[in-house]
Amino acid sequence: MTSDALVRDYDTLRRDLAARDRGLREKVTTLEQAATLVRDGDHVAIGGCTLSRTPMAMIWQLIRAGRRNLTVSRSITSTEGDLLFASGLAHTIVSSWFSQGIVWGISKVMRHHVENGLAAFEEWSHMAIGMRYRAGAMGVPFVPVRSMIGSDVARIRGDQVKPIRCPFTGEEVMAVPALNPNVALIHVQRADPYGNAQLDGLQFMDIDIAMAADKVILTTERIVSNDQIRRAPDHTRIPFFTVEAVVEVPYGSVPHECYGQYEPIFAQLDRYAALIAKDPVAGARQYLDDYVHGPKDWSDYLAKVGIDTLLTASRRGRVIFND
Amino acid sequence: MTSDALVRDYDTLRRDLAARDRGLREKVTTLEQAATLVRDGDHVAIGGCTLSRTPMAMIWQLIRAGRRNLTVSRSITSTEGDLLFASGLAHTIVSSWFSQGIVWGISKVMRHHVENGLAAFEEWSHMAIGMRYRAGAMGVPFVPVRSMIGSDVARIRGDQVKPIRCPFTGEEVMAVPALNPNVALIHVQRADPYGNAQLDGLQFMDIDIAMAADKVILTTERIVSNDQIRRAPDHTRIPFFTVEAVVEVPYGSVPHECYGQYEPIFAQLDRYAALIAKDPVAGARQYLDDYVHGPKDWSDYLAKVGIDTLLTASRRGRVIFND
Amino acid sequence: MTEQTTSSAYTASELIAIMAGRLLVDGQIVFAGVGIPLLAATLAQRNVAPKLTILFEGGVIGPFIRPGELPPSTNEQRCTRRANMVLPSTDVLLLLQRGYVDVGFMGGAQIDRYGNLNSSFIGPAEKPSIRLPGTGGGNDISSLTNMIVAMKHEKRRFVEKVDFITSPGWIDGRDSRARCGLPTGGMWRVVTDLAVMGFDAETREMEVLALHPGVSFAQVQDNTGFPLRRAREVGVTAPPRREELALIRELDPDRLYTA
Amino acid sequence: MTEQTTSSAYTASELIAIMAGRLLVDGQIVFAGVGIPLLAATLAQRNVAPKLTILFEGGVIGPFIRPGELPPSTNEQRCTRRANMVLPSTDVLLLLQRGYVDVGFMGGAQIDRYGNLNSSFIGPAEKPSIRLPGTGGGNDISSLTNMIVAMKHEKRRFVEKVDFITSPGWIDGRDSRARCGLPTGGMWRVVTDLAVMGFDAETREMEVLALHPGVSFAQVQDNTGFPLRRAREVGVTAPPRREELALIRELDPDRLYTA
Repeated sequence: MTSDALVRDYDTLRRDLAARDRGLREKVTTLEQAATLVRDGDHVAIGGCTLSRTPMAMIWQLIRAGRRNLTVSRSITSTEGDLLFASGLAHTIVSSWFSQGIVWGISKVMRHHVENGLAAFEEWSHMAIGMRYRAGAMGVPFVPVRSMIGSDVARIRGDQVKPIRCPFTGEEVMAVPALNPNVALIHVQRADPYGNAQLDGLQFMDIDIAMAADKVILTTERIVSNDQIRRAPDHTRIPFFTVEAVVEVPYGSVPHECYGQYEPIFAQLDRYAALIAKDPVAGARQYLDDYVHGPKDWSDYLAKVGIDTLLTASRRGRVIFND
Repeated sequence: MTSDALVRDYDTLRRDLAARDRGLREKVTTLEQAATLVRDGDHVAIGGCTLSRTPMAMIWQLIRAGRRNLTVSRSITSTEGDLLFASGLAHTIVSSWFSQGIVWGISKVMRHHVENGLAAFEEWSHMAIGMRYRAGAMGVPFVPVRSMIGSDVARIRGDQVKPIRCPFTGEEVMAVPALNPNVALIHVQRADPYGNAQLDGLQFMDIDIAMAADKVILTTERIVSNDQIRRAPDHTRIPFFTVEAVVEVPYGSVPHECYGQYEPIFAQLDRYAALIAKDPVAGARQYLDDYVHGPKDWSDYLAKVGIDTLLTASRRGRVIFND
Repeated sequence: MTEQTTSSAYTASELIAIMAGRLLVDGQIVFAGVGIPLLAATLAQRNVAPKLTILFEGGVIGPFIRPGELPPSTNEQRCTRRANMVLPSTDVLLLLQRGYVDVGFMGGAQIDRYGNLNSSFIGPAEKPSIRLPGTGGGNDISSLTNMIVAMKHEKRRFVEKVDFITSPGWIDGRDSRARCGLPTGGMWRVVTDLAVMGFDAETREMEVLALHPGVSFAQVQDNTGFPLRRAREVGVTAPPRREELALIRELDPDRLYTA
Repeated sequence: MTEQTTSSAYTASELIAIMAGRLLVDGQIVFAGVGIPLLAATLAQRNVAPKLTILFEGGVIGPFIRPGELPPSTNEQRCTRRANMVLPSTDVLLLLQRGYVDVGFMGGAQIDRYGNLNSSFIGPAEKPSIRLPGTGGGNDISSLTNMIVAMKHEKRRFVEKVDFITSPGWIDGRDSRARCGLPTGGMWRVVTDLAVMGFDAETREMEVLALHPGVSFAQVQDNTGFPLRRAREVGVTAPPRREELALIRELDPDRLYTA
């Protein structure tokens, strides 16, 4: 992908995909190895939304690995966006909304970076981002939508959205450009060693992201056998041939939630909010030191979050299945 | 819908939808009552595909009720298409493929009607039909595709498909027009009294059809409680507010299959093929007399098909869950 | 008749939630944000509108939120409790475009005379003094359906012209919204702690429809950064009833959204 | 080396299935029709290409069809046996457009010199002498990926110009396919009971690449309605092996597709 082209041309898109090994093969690996699949400067799409199924362990590993200059896109961006900016991992975040969450107020880290021109928050409407991924997933260069019309959200996008006339009705609608990320990071409840993934509950834009991307790095709460997948193929949501790496990471979304597994770790989110409330730069740096660079591995990070905290979040996560 | 407009204009589409009662209300009714929701001249979309999850009981009831002049669309059309033509129910079938099935050869009934100009088989590519429903489901007047280009399949559609230039890449792709049927007939394994429907296995285009249509008539193998639906909302595929009638019809796809419930009734399909092989007109008329007009109700029809036959088909249908 | 309350008995947020909830009609499909909109919609659902359906941006149709377990956003599992359906977030937004949604219901940071909302930038977009969190689904919702906005009534929030149109209202008034290419929807009601406002059918300027108990028109105008119109008959809303307050407090016992 | 067979030991359909199956490569994603294409792909999968994935138009990724339970079309539950994923049929077709598919593999009713297929009309479309069943996914598949077609070699099927282009091959030859707006895919191989054919890289005319055992070029030409090209070196295919035939017969014991 030429990083300055808004829409990859179809010949290149097809050639890039034809070069991928789509054979049925095992892809189980480690966070460290999976991180090598992301190159500096890539466009990385992040699955989940806000505090849900964020592929936090993979983001955490990419920060540790020192990747730089990523463009990151996500439907809605929460604390992981702060860490992406504060660590220097991403210089641009493409999203419809960016803050820790409504109960914690506006992200001071986002504000610091954007208001001082240190990084960019490129705003699209939620549906427009979804339709950009969907166009990318479908292999068409654009799709028509009926939002982002008449607003400044469209105006500041300049030539990135364009009116288009329907050849049947003559009416004008808005064309949004396809988005084909270089890498998609997606966290799921279950996947097999080939990368066939099942999602419980909220899917967000993950399926479109997987189909649109050049490769998917899948983290999963649990690796199950391919036999289990084949027993209920109508529950598979992401097909193996989109996936390049499968990493088993229990609690891989902490401190965010994973549907049916654990709720957000509110204590940890409050602690983070308190840290950056005083000073977004020093606070974020301290959080990175303590929770990203400090731990010797993901389990060590989880230990710092606290086993009691995790068990409480798990109990809360599972109640969704109690009714 | 003005029946001669290829794409309904957006104001009308929105007004038609705004007028629908989308409140959470019970909609359980009979085949007879549900049939009154279809008016002569309507565009009726049929869910399922080929020999799968065909809403046969509802089609059967519409023939008995003497509806006329329907335009019918379906991804792939099998024996139900023969009956639609032979009964005079439909004058046009919009589909990508139309015959009983590859093992029975070309449909003599379809040939008789089309070659003699008695009815029309309007051919689109399979994906184009799917994307027409999808555009209708999304509320946009067209979507771009990369097939039906350079072929006579596009040429004979005349102004119904049109090239469109991507405003970002400058390349030309094909625009296919939205399709918003007046009625969708869909058969499912389970639905609640409000019309929340779960589908097992192959979905075909049913979700897009449901979202695109003015109303859905749902037939279901089984009505379950709303409580059951709410226990696994991520298994719901069709939301209640698209649905206008829910009819419980066990074996509602016979002689076609219903995933996980029963396989096609091959003996019945062979019998039909033998009947029309001799004379498409007389054979189809006899089949309609014997199996559609003759039985006093759907159970009586099933009795004519034969209980042993149904049990065998059910045993075969359930083996999909045995592995 | 049920017992009424005096204004000292509730917070501004509780008042807004209750007054906004009363605008919903049974059988409607309501695309709701978390916070006040969710509380208001749930209140309506439990009190007078059992056939009302709530949609969440995260991809949820028809949930029943459990009291005391309010979701932190529209995108966590608490949003799906006892829902009828969960679907991809792009597809729940497309329901707006297809026309399945009666009302969009959200909070607002800044609104102008024509009901345009800003949740993106304070100051110029190129060099903002405050970068706000952005549109989320707000732009989609307000482009495609009829809107109710619930917000605090403050002069800095009710401005002559928003710095940035994140979610389009009536744009520049009259038929400018339709001329922009938005033939459907539009700002319908603004509910604050002082009053309920609508928009003149012709000019599309904001107008006061009803004042909350004990509030004067002058008081509303004083807290508004542009001249407000008055409806031909300005009503007075009925004060919150005890059972409305009780339900709000049952739903939000920790006062996460109603402090 | 495994035992070979003589031509009296197999049917034309079995020969076509075996020869076509040999063209598939391990790891490929193959969009297959039922009948010969499915048999051929399954044969390849079991013999030499365990990482090969079959897609069906009905919305199926990676099934393993059970011997003796061949599906009647690509749209019944037998198609989903032991599959990795089931998805809406529109979405499985979109995989072609995105580029995930290596090979499309189907039968053909009528083919011409440039590999265009007709499965719609014999005679003029306005007043056909035979209305055929139509494209199904054929148009989509042949527009968007590299094609293998398996069919009986008969003069009435191999025509100078098809009555109707249902599934585009190389259109009028040379770069006409790309100029039409189809930058990818194209007809790659035609496998019959007489030979394996490809298309000249420049003119895109059909050319014989290999003859089946005991078949002469003249015999192929005699059964073809246009002048065939010969590849620089025309090979001879290895005869079906006993285990290939055994597997075909295990898969289709009732000779539904291989009579």
